[in-house]
Amino acid sequence: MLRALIDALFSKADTVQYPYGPVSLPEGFRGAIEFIPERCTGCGLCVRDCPANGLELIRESREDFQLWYYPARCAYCGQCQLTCPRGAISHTNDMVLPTTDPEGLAVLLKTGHKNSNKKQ
Amino acid sequence: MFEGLFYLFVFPGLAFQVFCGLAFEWVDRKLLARFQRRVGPQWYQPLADLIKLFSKEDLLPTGASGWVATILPLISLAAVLTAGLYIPVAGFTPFSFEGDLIVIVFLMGIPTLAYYLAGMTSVGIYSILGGARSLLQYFSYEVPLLLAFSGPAILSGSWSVAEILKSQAELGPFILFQPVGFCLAIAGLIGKLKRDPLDIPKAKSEVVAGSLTEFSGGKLAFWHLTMDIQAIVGIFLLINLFFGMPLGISPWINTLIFSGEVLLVIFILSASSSIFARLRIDQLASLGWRILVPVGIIQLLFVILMGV
Amino acid sequence: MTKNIIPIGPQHPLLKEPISVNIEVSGEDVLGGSLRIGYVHRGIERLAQERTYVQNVHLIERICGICSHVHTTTFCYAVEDLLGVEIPPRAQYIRALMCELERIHSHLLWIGILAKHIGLDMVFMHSWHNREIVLDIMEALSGGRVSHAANLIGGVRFDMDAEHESMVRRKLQKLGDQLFGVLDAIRTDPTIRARTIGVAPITADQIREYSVVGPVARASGVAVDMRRDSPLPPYDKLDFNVITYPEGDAWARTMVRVDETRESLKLCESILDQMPEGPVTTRVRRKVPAGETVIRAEAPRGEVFYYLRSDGSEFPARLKIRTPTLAALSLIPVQLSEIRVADIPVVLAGIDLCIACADR
Amino acid sequence: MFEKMLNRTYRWAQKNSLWVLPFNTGGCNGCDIEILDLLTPRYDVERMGILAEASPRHADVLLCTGPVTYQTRDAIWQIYSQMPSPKWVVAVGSCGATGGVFTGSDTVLGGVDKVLPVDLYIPGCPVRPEAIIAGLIKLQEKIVKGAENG
Repeated sequence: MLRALIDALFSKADTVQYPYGPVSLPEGFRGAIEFIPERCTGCGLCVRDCPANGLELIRESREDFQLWYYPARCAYCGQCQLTCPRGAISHTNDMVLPTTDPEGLAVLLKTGHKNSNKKQ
Repeated sequence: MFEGLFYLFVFPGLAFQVFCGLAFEWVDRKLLARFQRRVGPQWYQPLADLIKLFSKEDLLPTGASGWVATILPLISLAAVLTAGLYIPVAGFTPFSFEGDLIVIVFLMGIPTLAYYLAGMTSVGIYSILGGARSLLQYFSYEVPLLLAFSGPAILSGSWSVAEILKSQAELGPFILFQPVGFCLAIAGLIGKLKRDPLDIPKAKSEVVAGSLTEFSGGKLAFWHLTMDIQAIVGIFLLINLFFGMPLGISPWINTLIFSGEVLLVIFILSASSSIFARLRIDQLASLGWRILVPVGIIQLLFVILMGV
Repeated sequence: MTKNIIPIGPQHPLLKEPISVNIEVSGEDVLGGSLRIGYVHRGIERLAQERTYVQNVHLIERICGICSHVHTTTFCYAVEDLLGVEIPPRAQYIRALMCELERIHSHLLWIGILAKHIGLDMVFMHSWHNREIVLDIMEALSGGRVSHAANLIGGVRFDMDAEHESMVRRKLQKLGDQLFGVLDAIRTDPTIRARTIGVAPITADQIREYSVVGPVARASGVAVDMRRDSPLPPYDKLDFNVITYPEGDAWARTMVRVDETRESLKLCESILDQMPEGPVTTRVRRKVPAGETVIRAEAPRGEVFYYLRSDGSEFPARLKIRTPTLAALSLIPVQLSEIRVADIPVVLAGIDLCIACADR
Repeated sequence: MFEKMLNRTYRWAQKNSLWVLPFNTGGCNGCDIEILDLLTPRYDVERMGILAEASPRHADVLLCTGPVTYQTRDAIWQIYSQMPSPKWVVAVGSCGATGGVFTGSDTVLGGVDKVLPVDLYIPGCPVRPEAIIAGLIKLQEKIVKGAENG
């Protein structure tokens, strides 16, 4: 035990720089999602496979839909990325930042009829 | 008159001791962190903790006695501050008289008693258990500690800390004559300060925070301050009794030696709290009475024979 | 002397998860105790019936944050059994590799917790510091530190390339170097020995009576290990020792975990050596044919048991999970007698509480 | 003037000395071990003055992990009421924020905000230690801002 103590005393601390330095997240980490609206067809497969209701599809008709994403419900499991046949949705290695309002994090990923990607 | 107030409130009294207590806490925590390969707290951490505790709401559980809970930390703080007044700092002592070592030992026992009472006045089971444990522990470490303290006193033929310090300047540090006594004193001090591995009365995984479980706000802050100052007073006493220093050269050199010795003792305390697991209370009692006390008596006999 | 009740939990520094143990004490002597669980009951078995098999993989992963991988592995093997598919051998080996990494991480976590409970913070820190290396490996492979989402029905999510493999080997080597010093120190440290030897012994008969599994059983000399007794695919081709200690006390429970950590490190190396080439997934249907199956696997804490019944739809008809901690929990009231108050942490830590597993 | 300075000192001290009390309200352990991980060498939050405290009466921040089950609902409220003010509640993880994966279960009430006033939500499943640190920094900023408002 004494040897471990002396070893530790004369070795550098293994503490990460963050928060006093830049944050370094590993490459494969599943963080916030990235969405490519052009690829999305609104098929809803991601919504069906999401285990945590993190995605919501509000569909009026085939062309007229809204795809919502709720980071505060998301389980960050990567199932949507795996399911999407057209690769529209994927995880980046950015950390989702803490918030004072979980519903305020909700992101409108795509509205079908306008074919635009408005983010709120 | 003015001088007396200065001694009381600035040096070596209140302000100096509070400063040293906080500095001790920081050095201790930083060392522990280094042993654990961590960075450790910032330099202002103990101060921030203290101020924050004062800013918090002061809650008392229903059934606990309010004024007793308030007065106990104050009494123990006053006791350790008074004890600190009689201990020479780097050879400087304004108040010294024959027999002050006994007064110091007596005053240093008051926080333990107050801790016990604090546990008993709270209604929580953890507090009661912690209080009872602190008293049990007191009986185990106090006798070896007293035996260890009487060694230097007998060797120098005086019960005054200043006299003991003076005779060490002539004879050489007493740790050379009584290394066993020094180890006993360290063990006793760890017990007195309720530090790991003898933090039985406030063991986190058993009794949450011991007697202090139900305390919050300012009262807790006073308790923390008491613990810190008690630690620094204990360390000062240990240094004066066992290390000593060449007196009368220059106050600056004395200060330097003194600080070095303080850091050494803090290092020993931190290291021993890192490498030992907490003992059970029955193990502590058998360690105290079966090993430490006989060893203390033998070393005392040795000292007496040496004196003859 | 008067009797007192120490209520431990639902919030107590001793417990990372809420359970409630009422311990009857007289002074420092423990007379007995009673246990209440169910705080973390999230109804996962019921919830699983309302979700598809694909969603269930991720739900099952969240039964427990420490042994998340072995739960999904067992579930996936159960579903694949019903589907009648066999996943490619490479996927089996990757699953086993993750299982072993998880065992190392869980045992290191446990050693740290025990050390923290007996007031040895330095060992806690060093053990958890080494555990970070395992987490790094698992994150680099799968993308998650704790919930890896490595499994999917019909294979695994990720493949390892040569770069990954050399990275894993390098880090395991580093882990081994750092770890052996700490583990040896734990074995020889006098204060740990003083606190654990002879504390709360469990006899082999009690183990059988209470159906306790895993390291707790092995520490009492009962050699049960699902990796050997009912092996899932890659384990029948792998060679490893089942560690047993005869004493049955807290010391033996510590040593079983210490030795198993080393054994798992070796096992990881041999898995990497034997790793076959090939694909890592097969295509499977979403609807599972009707039938029922039982799969058992060795989690870090012992045997996990999955019973799965399907009625031919996308949703399971019944999923029953038996976790190792639930059996070990029933031993707590038995152990809580003729010990000291200071031994309570050692007893509670000794069986490696995972309430999230037990309550589900 | 003096009061303002005292207030500012208090806020500074509160910011730099957050004692947290982690409590698992029914989660899966994942976030709990990540919180415990914060104390260990890799993330060492003692740099920021954050300590894990054992007693609710010493704590400033209640870190709730996991969805609130019906069983823990009373316990979490009891712990919160024992904490001396000023006190803050942080919901760690997606489960703590909204119920996450367990939404719809018969035994799960939902996010922590169903029971306690939550100051901060940290999404993630499980939350990375970096994200918890980011959350605690955000909480510190919130505390300092509180001084300016009054």
